[in-house]
Amino acid sequence: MLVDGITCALIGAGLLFFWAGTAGIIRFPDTHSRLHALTKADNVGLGLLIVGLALQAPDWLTLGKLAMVWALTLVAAGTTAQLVARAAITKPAARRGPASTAAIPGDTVRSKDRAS
Amino acid sequence: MIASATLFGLCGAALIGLGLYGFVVQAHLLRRLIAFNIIGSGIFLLFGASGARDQLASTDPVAQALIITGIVVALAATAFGVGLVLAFAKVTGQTHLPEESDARQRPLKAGLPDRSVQTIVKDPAG
Amino acid sequence: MSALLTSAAGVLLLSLGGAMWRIWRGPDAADRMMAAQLVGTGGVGTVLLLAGATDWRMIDVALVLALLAAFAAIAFVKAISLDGSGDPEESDDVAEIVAVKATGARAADAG
Amino acid sequence: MSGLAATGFDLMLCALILGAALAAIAVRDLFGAVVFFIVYGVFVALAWLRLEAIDVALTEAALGAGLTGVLMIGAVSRLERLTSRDQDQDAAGPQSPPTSSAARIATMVGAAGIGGGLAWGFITLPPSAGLQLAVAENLAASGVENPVTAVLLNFRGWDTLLESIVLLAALIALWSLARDQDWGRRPGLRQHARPGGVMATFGRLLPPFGFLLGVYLVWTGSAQPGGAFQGGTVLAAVWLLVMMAGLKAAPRVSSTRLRWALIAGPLLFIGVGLAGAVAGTFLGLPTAYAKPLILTIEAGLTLSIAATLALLVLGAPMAGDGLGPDQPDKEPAR
Repeated sequence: MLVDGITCALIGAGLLFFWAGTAGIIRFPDTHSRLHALTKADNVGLGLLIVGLALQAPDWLTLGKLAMVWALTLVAAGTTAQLVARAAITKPAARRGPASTAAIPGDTVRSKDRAS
Repeated sequence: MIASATLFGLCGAALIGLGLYGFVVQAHLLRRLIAFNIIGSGIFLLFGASGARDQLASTDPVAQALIITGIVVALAATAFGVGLVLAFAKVTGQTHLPEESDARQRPLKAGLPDRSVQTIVKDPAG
Repeated sequence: MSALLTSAAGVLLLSLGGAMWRIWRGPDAADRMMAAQLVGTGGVGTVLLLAGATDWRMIDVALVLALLAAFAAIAFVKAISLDGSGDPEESDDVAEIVAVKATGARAADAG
Repeated sequence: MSGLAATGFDLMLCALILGAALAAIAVRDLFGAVVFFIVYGVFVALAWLRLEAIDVALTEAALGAGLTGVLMIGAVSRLERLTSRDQDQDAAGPQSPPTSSAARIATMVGAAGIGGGLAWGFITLPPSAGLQLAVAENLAASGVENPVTAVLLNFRGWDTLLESIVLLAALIALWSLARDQDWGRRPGLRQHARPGGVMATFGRLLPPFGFLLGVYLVWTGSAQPGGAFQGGTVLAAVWLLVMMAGLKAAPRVSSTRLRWALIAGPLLFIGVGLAGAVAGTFLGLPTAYAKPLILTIEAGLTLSIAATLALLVLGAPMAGDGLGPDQPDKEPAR
């Protein structure tokens, strides 16, 4: 009974972080602060959810899988945040989507020169 | 309470209609592929829900097996479709079929038709 | 417990509607991608809650989703790299761009 | 109480699925449409879970979250580079449909009619026990405990054999789009990343876990949800990640090892089927050896499905960055 209560509290807290992340991604003014909101939901929200569910896990295999889900999400969130943030800074073209990278005629040729 | 199978079956039927509309109305070839995929997954959902409606436990295993192969084949078809769209764009510089063009769609590049004709003559595989 | 977990899954699912709004609005491709990322993580959470509510075997789906969570984002940063197959960390002038951003680009950004 | 929560969840999920599909069709931005389509895949995977079709949910999650996203985003990027961007045409998107508003309304009515007809047919479908009982009765003779795997590899082995050949045919069709002078090159763009950077590190960190998960899904597939398709899709995604992170180049399409990997599954399947033909029926698996035979076929199929799907996502073989017919033929040294 006590365990169930703790589970409920942890899951409730996790949901709160998810809703905070959603609020942030709606309300925050620019790309990088929205990224901030996203990673909170990713890391903490899902983490609390997983700790809460781990208390209900029927066996060790399930527990291990829960831990692996969290580990994978942390790695993925960190990688994504880093890459997307940098891409959004270095490429002003990111403002309008992948579409606009080749917006300038001849841009592709230049990009080849730079890459080599 | 409404059974999940009923709800998702109706959802699948709606997806088929929605995808069909998008497939006809959209001119951009990539968006047509997306619409085509929505039709496909609507069919899978309708089929799976039909197989789940009168079941004791989970969805009918035969339906599940058919849907799994279907999903994988749909991805293969989509990948081939993407290849075709890219090859078409490489030859013509267009993302729409020529007969879909109207007054609102100007030719993309001046002088491009010449190049595309040459390309076609030179190498039909593009 | 099962009903509570299902309700929690519903509450989580509802929050993903907000992310959908951000995908619709954009304005940048990066914003859309991040919102999709949030839906991915929310999807993992929803699968876990459903697994706890009905059948723990469903947890494998969460594993698959979590494993592939970053794939779309990696494809995205490649797509907006210079030649469409690179890495945003490859360009050497990043430090310079960041410095410019930090000092004078706020005004330009707002405009 | 539980029923109420479940129905509420289902209703919300249906709304999100339909919303994502509608947005993927209606959003102005092409990249936005692709993102909505990726999100749609996540929601559909959840719907399969609610239908307790875990095997399907696994496949949908792996394809929707992994391969489809990579395929479609790559397609947008390459398409934009191939077509001129001077015009606002693509920025305005497909929103300039070639049809008049009258034609659109007619299409809408027609599509609604078809959707409505299907819905009506679904509701009035006479109740039927389906094939679940038939599968359950014969499950003991199939050699595996997961009914879906039993159907895929034993009861309906024909379907799966032909399906693996269809995948191969799709790959051959895709490769046939290459120009003659590109034949034998590597498929897709030349991928590269900063050595030791975040992307390359991720590309080293994730594959061991992905490989473990893929093999686990195949192995566990005989008793629990999972199998060659689910595991193969995960392995395909892992291989793609290694290539995208610039750690390993895609194999040349003329590579003999690659060719063997592609046909290993169908070949093993046909071989086992022929052995069965000698003993009695083509593809008939004797109960005593059914499990080892199924696992053998699945191992081969997993390899072939993983290789085929990854190559399908990469695209046709091409030179350089594949920008157009004017590219020099030599491969850039990277």
